Amino acid sequence: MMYYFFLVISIALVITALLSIYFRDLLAAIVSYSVFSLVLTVLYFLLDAPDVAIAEAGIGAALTTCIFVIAIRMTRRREE
Amino acid sequence: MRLLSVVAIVILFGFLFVGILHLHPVGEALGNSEVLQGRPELGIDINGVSTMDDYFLRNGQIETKSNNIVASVVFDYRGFDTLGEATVLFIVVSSISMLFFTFLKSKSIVSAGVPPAGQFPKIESRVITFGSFIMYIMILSFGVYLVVHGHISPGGGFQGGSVMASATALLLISFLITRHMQRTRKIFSFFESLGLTIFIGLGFAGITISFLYNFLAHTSTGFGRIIAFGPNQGYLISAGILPLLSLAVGIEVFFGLSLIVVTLFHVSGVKDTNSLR
Amino acid sequence: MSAIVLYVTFILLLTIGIIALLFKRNLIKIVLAFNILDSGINLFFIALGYRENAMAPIFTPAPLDSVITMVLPTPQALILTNIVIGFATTALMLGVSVLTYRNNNTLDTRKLRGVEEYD
Amino acid sequence: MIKHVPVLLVAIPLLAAFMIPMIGMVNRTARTVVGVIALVMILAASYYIAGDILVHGRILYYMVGSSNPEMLTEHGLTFPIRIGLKIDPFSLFFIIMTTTLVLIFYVFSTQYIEENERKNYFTVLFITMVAGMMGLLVANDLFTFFVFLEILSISSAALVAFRTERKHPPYAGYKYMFVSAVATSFFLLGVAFLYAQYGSFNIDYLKEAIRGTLLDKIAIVLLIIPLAMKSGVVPMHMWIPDTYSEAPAPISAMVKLGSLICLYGLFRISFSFGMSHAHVSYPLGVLFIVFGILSMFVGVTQALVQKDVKRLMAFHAVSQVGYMLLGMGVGLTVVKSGDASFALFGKVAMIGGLLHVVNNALYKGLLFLTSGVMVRHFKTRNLDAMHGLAHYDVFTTVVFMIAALAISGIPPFNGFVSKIIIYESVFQYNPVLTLIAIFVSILTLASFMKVFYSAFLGMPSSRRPMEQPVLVKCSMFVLAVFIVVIGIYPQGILKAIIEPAVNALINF
Repeated sequence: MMYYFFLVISIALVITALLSIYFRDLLAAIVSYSVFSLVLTVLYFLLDAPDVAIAEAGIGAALTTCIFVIAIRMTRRREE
Repeated sequence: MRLLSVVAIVILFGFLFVGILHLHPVGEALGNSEVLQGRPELGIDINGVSTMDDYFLRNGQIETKSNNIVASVVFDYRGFDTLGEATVLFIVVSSISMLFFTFLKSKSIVSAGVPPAGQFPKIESRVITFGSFIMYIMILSFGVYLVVHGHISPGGGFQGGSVMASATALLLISFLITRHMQRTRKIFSFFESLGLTIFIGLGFAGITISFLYNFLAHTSTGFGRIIAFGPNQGYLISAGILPLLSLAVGIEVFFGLSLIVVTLFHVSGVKDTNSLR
Repeated sequence: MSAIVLYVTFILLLTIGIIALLFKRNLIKIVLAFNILDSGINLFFIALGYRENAMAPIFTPAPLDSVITMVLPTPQALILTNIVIGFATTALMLGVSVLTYRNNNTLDTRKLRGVEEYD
Repeated sequence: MIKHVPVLLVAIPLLAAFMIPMIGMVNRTARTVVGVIALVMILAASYYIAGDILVHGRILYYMVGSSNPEMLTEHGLTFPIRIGLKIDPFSLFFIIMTTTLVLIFYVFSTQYIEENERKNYFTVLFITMVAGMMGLLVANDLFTFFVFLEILSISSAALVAFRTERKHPPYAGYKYMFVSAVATSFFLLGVAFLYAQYGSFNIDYLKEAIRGTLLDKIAIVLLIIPLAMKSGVVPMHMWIPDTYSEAPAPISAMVKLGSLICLYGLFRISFSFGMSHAHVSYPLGVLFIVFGILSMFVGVTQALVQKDVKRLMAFHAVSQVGYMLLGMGVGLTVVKSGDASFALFGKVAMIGGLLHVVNNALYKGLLFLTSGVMVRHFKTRNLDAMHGLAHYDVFTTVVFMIAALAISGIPPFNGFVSKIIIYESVFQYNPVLTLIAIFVSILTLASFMKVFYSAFLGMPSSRRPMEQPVLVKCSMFVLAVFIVVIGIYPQGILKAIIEPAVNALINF
């Protein structure tokens, strides 16, 4: 049972990671990274690591996205 | 050069692939991990304990009087790493302040994101402001809960601090603190140093025995209250210096992370007077 | 047992991260790739300490059986540390890349390379 | 109190760093003085324990947070459960070197870096960098090692980008941080592989437990390559020229010191985990020798063609690391061979390699400091635009000559001693390696002749001479004195510190 959960989540992780590398629009890439982080949070929760899941949700999904968006605002949005 | 990198990647990939084939299968970690309950005497029991983690699971609750073994590893057994990690955050806050020094001293504001001092921002909407304020209070209280109950339930200084700091980002969206940026930074910076000083002060408090020694856990009242072994509800006042360390780290992480976000946001709205261009 | 899919995911994330680190030209994209690599390593650590049919290493919600099994606590503690360190690294790298953009008006490593000036 | 010294070496700089922002708001002189006090305290502490460790052969263990911190294991267990710190003669050698040099560089920077509000942050990061170095040197636990490696790299990266108003420093800082971040990530991966098998992070415990399997070898490679990357060994040296040339002069010297400390980690880990099995130690030694030869050769040939004085010195830093790796590598190849070759020349090679570490730290630090003075005087880093400094500034000329002759291995100075030890011992292992080393040394001399000729000789420029501040002069003078003293009387340091250090490395 758990195995299928892991499989589905792993596929989602790899897809979101690939998307965040693939997008040339940096904002889209970062939104994709945010989704990646959220999926990772779910995986941590399933792996019985609630402490890590909370930290990943707070830092990975929220704050990292936030500072990336600020950095893009100060530079340029598209990758040349 | 490109060929070289491809070769390096392939070699690394092969290395790791061989590595995981030789590792233990997922789900069968080292040690026997079984926590026996109903032991009559509350002493350290090392029967059948073969690894560090077994020891933590078997005796962590008795030794540190905390129900959350992760918290007792973070703050007690490996407290020195936690000090180093809090230092990393402190270093980054100092670095960001140093790197954007000329921006932070600048008075001229160019972006629409940050309104000039004393004026209301153009895109301020009462719904956004009010809604995010309500959300801010809720997230903040959740974060405080996580910090305070770190030794009983999932949570602790880092987790609570990062949840609270994500609330700060909400305030930035609603322009609630952008008008008082300089003052905000000063206050945040003060509290960040305070949290770190409390942490290292607690470390030095036990120096007669050893640095970061959990001296409160070895009394039998107050923070050293004896808790039952095995599943129990736990007490808020227990676990020795763990809740205090957790609080200190919570303060440090909350204000440190917020300071990074606030500084970067502030910098993104001002024009640098010392710019090359 | 068949949960080796977690190790495979770790390798895939690591490879994606390294390939992007080496072949992407945008400074901010490189930071993003580093984050993915770091997440892969975090996942690996947590997977190392995982046990099937065990519970989180917290006694408060534990069942009142005579014997309970728990996942390993140390990897979780270490990963907590590593997540914060990763965020710190990210913040610093973004800070210097913003300054690089301010000084050179580009984020492209090809254009940044080979500038030789003696100031 | 002596038993708490390992943790105090880290905790005192950290406490000072946490207090400096608050003190700096009130009084700037007080902030500088607090930094000096912290550095002097760790210097005193390191000399305080030196006698006990070197003379009586005592090894200091410290388990942080334990009720009996000197006991390795608690409650009758066979493995340690807390974070272990340890000072043995090998780490003491590096600790004494670091605490001494760091104080000198700090004194230099107090008057070299212009005084403004930004210097508060500079001081904070300088002190945390010292804390990171001390943490690396005392750590006996792989994860603690990782955390302090991060502290060292993050604070160095920020300081490399210190002059943000110029064009290149932010990008140099980015490069350094990129390399450090990748290196530390892979280091953590290596730690994960070891933890998965043995369930511990303690280096001493892992040394006993390690079996030399395939997985162990992968883990050792994953631990060693990142540290080699951080110490600037040749295939991974791309960050060196930018970092060293864009950083302010005292920070270049500090980053150089940090890379030497990563070299310490490299030696500590390879000798701990590789020594147990001959089929691990021999390939590691060969790897070191290959890295060493490559570093020497590539570094010096790149340095010859540079016109930027700081880039030139950066490439020489790469080339000098090669000598240390060569000496230690020859020792590591023969240490488990079972015949008399180790007693014959292997140990001597290791002594030469370690002596070269301290010599290199001294003259390389001095060269970076003098290059800072030169760049400040001429307002350029281009060698073609510099001339005639000898007419104005006799002091700088003399200390530069001392350092340049020392790095080229000319007799009365310290570089000669360590190089001759390495040449003689390596010659018995393989004469070709010695020939390459001597050739590299000649090229080094040629390259420094070029610098001396173009910057110090020639017509004096029309600029008015700039008098150096007194503390700048003092710190350079002390370094020069160390170079001359070690060059004239090397037996003292060899007998007192380096031989116990090598013995500790082999036997511990």
